[in-house]
Amino acid sequence: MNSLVSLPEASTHAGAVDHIFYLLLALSGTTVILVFGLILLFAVRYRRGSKAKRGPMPEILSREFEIGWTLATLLTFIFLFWWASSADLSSLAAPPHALEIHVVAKQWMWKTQHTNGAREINALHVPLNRPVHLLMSSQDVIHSFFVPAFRVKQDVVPGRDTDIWFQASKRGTFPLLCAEYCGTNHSMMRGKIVVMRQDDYARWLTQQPEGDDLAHEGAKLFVSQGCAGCHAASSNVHAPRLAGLYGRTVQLADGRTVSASDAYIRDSILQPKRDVVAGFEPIMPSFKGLLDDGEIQSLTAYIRSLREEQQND
Amino acid sequence: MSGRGASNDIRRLWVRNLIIWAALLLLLLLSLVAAYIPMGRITTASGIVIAGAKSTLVVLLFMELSSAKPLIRLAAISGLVFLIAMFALTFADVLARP
Amino acid sequence: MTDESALLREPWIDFGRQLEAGKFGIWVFLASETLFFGALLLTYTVCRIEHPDAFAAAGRETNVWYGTINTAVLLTSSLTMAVAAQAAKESARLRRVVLAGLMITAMLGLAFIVIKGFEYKEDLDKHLVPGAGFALPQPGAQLFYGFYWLVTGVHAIHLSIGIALVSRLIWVLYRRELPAKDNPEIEVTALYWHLVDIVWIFLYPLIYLPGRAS
Amino acid sequence: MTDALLAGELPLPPRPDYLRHGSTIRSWLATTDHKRIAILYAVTITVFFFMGGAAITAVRLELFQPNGWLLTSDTYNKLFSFHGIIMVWFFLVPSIPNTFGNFLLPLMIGAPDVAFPRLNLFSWYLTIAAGAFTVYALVAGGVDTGWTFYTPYSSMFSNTHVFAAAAGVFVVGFASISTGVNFIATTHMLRAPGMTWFRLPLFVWAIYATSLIMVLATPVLAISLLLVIAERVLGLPIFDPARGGDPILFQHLFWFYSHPAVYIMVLPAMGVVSEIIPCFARRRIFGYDFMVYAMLAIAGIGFFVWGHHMFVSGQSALASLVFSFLSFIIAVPSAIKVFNWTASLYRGQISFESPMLYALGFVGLFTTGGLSGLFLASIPIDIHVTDTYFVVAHFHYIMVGGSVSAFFAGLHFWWPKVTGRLYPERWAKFAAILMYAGFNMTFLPQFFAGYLGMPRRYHTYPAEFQIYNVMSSAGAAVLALAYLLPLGYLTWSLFYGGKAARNPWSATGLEWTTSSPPPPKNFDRQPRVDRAPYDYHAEGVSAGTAPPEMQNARETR
Repeated sequence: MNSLVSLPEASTHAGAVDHIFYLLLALSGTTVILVFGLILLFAVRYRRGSKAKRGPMPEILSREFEIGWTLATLLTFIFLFWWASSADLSSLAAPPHALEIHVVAKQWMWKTQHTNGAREINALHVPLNRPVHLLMSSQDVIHSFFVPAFRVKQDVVPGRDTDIWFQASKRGTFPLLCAEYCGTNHSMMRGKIVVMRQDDYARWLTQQPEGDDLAHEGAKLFVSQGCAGCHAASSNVHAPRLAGLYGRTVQLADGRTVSASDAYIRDSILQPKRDVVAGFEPIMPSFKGLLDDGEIQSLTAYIRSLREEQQND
Repeated sequence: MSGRGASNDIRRLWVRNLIIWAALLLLLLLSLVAAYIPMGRITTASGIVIAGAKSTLVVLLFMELSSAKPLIRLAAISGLVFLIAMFALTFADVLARP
Repeated sequence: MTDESALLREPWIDFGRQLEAGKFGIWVFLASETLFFGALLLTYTVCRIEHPDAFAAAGRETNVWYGTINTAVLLTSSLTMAVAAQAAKESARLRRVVLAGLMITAMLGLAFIVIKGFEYKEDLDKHLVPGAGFALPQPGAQLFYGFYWLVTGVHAIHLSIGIALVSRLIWVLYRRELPAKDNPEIEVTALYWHLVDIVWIFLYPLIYLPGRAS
Repeated sequence: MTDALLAGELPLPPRPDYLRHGSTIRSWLATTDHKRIAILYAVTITVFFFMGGAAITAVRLELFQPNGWLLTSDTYNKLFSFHGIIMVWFFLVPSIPNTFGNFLLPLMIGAPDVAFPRLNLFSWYLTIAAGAFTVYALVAGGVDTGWTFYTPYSSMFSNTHVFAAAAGVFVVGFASISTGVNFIATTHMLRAPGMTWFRLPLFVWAIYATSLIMVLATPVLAISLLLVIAERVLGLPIFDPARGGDPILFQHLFWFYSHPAVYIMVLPAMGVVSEIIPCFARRRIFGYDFMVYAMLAIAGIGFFVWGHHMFVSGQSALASLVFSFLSFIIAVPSAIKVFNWTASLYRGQISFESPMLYALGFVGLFTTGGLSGLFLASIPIDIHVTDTYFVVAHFHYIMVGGSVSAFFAGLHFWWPKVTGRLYPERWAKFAAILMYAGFNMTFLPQFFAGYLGMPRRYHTYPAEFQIYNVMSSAGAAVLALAYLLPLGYLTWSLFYGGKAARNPWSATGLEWTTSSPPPPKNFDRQPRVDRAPYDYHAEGVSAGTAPPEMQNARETR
């Protein structure tokens, strides 16, 4: 796996991070040499009783020096901030056509699910050179999705969705670790990321046991959980239609507007009274406790798929 | 003589503080009434602003900060400054979450 | 002079300095208390931002009359406390005013706690304790009541400490163990009492007034 | 004796010093003498230090092997949690402020005691009560949340004694606040005539800045733990995601205290080192006023950087940017201090007694630790190395390399003043060098392991990290020996050490103008101050070896 002294740069992001890292390393190294060198030099040269010149102090040696190195460090640090942050900002949002994979963390395993429904435990197969967008949620405590070779890490927080994206640039198997302390078997919450060529990945996907894809699973839940009773086009109940909803701006009863994102849909399922759509009564019951995170993800995927049908029409 | 002086002192003391007290009760009533007037966010804000006004009265006059030494004022303000920082920086997260 | 020597404590040699240090010390402590309660208010604010409607619905369930009366009670206790503290500084002749002011203050503090007790009783009857069997459907409402119980509880503890401090002062002054004139303990206790009052002044609109207008 | 004669004083009739002023147990447990309270604290934190040390010894032993050969996961988790809780709140936070701060603050400003002596004693009793809670948590079966008590794990999932541990930390917080109030009032109100703000020794400034943080940050910690306790005991839902609570809010509250707490631990260390370096270099401190402003800046800005602990928590990008910027800014005053200590050596007459060795060790380790902090301030790097051993190494460099080294520096520097005894210098030098070596052996490998991706708080770990862990554990053994040595020779010196003179190091502070150990009220005559500290040589020239000008104008010059 890893060698003892270097870590593979297996994502497009890793190179950028390492650049900053090496610059910081060089800068810190220089400072360490400077400070330690001066201390050693002074310690030897000005040891008590040595013959080195003492005498009057040079005038320059005080305020000018202080202001000089204060400004120098300040400017250096502001530059570092600017450089590191711009690298961070440029990689903040996932590219629009990234491959979406769902991740559910629980004590003490990683469950992943691909768009076609293929599921894995403590493992994740991803294609090479294609952006992968992970939508993550936790069923219990805070975990953290950490792939050192990709230089990515993101906490997975119960009660909300977090996401992360990367583009693998090297084939191979890389460790996946939980980095946020999560209880007894925290250190066993490990897995592997397998990066495959794109055609291999496609082949691998088809070989997986036939699971329903998320949207189909969601469609089943939509009926079995009774959502269709109100939200289906044929229903008599006055409830918002969901076709074409995803990504649209929604006008709410209290005058606010929200964008129909994953988070909004999740909230609407769990806390329907929070964002009531304008023109509708707050009659929907909460599904909190009735649906687990995986099922919510499936429902969300189904609602998202309704957008695409709309567009295809 | 001294008894008379004392009763004068007492009256002055009470009158001065009763005025502040009356203002406080008036503000209390005002915030109660304002809470029932639907003005959206302004209703919420009015409650907080009136609470701020009331506590300013208490701090400045009952706690005599208005006549206190600068050092005491500094101590009083320091808590407020760091409180504001705590709110502001937490809001930088909470209000800017996607 | 004798008053001052009775009140002088180690390590001070100058009474004026001791007085000033006590006052400064309690103000520094009050700054600390500001952040103590401030952190609770931050918790409340963040939760309210995340669940505005649930907080309105939950706020409507509180009993605004208990809240308002209690606010008035505490404001009045601040008045009597201020009078007592100012009288103590004014002149040694006003010792009786100091004593009376402190007694009314302690009584009003007790009255607050008794009223609060009735309110708690009502809240219990209305099943407003977070957990199983909670009265309101919105999850955010449980947050509101979580905050309500915690912050009123912490405030009541502060107030009880205040009442104990005032009662002790009354005892000491009544038995003339210490003079009232310029007694630093009176001023320090008064400042603490006012802070507890201020905390309640802010809690009042946050607990009792949300959701009244809709 | 010669010392007193040199200072031109008549030999006074012997009078009991503060140690011999009373010998009953009551005279210690009910004392309001700041010096005795300092001793009470010293004994207490020494016990806690070795308790926390014992816990981590078991952890390091376990990590020799990657597959958990010695302990169960639960035991492992409880041990590192106990180590963290004890070391942070019961050793590092009270270490320098409550021992040296208590002992020296009144002495250095020329006061007979702190402003509120009874409050001072009360604070010690609170610490003891809090320690009892926390140790009870261990004895009853332990707590496994880590010292960070993150929700919802601590509030809903952990089945261990979170209540007792959190209650202990809650209570010790109030001890911290009362100490802070006391020190702030003391510094403002009890300075000797002529002791203006800019004549204060830097140690006093450091304690003052630390006290500000204690007073203003600790209450927020109290609230965050109170909320956890309320959730566990009363079932309140503040951090419960299922009931709309926000677990991230806990992290905001917790780090609002716990980041400034790092400065509670390191500012006093900076103060100690700023006393020692001028003394052994026989030089005025370089840029005194900049040192003061730097400490105040660290204390102030320290409140605004907590979010750099939360870059991967899901906090908003805006908040991350703000916190990253401020974290870089706070590195500036730290850099100023390092440069100034270094510059203070220039043209000195440097001698290398053990306090100086420890102090120079502090500068080296603090510099290394501080620079590794730059990596954690920049968001992309932090995302990679946070929650790994890189962070573990970083904060141990600051808090153990820095603060503990400075604690030992101060311990040796003021030992003659506190106990009136001299310790064996050769042993002390050996321990100082051993500590520096052992420390680097322990924690330098952890930077590598962390960068390569070894997460912290791992009971078992991927086998490729074993080499680093073995190095680390071996270093820890050396470090443990270096910590045990002073316990031995300092105890020895209490009984067999030579008698210390009033000013064995020829230092300038007021504490050196009274006898060793000092009398109960510190000074026989009220000191008067007419000059700045560190007056080791005349203005405008470099170091001399002649006796310096003391800060006390009552000393005959």
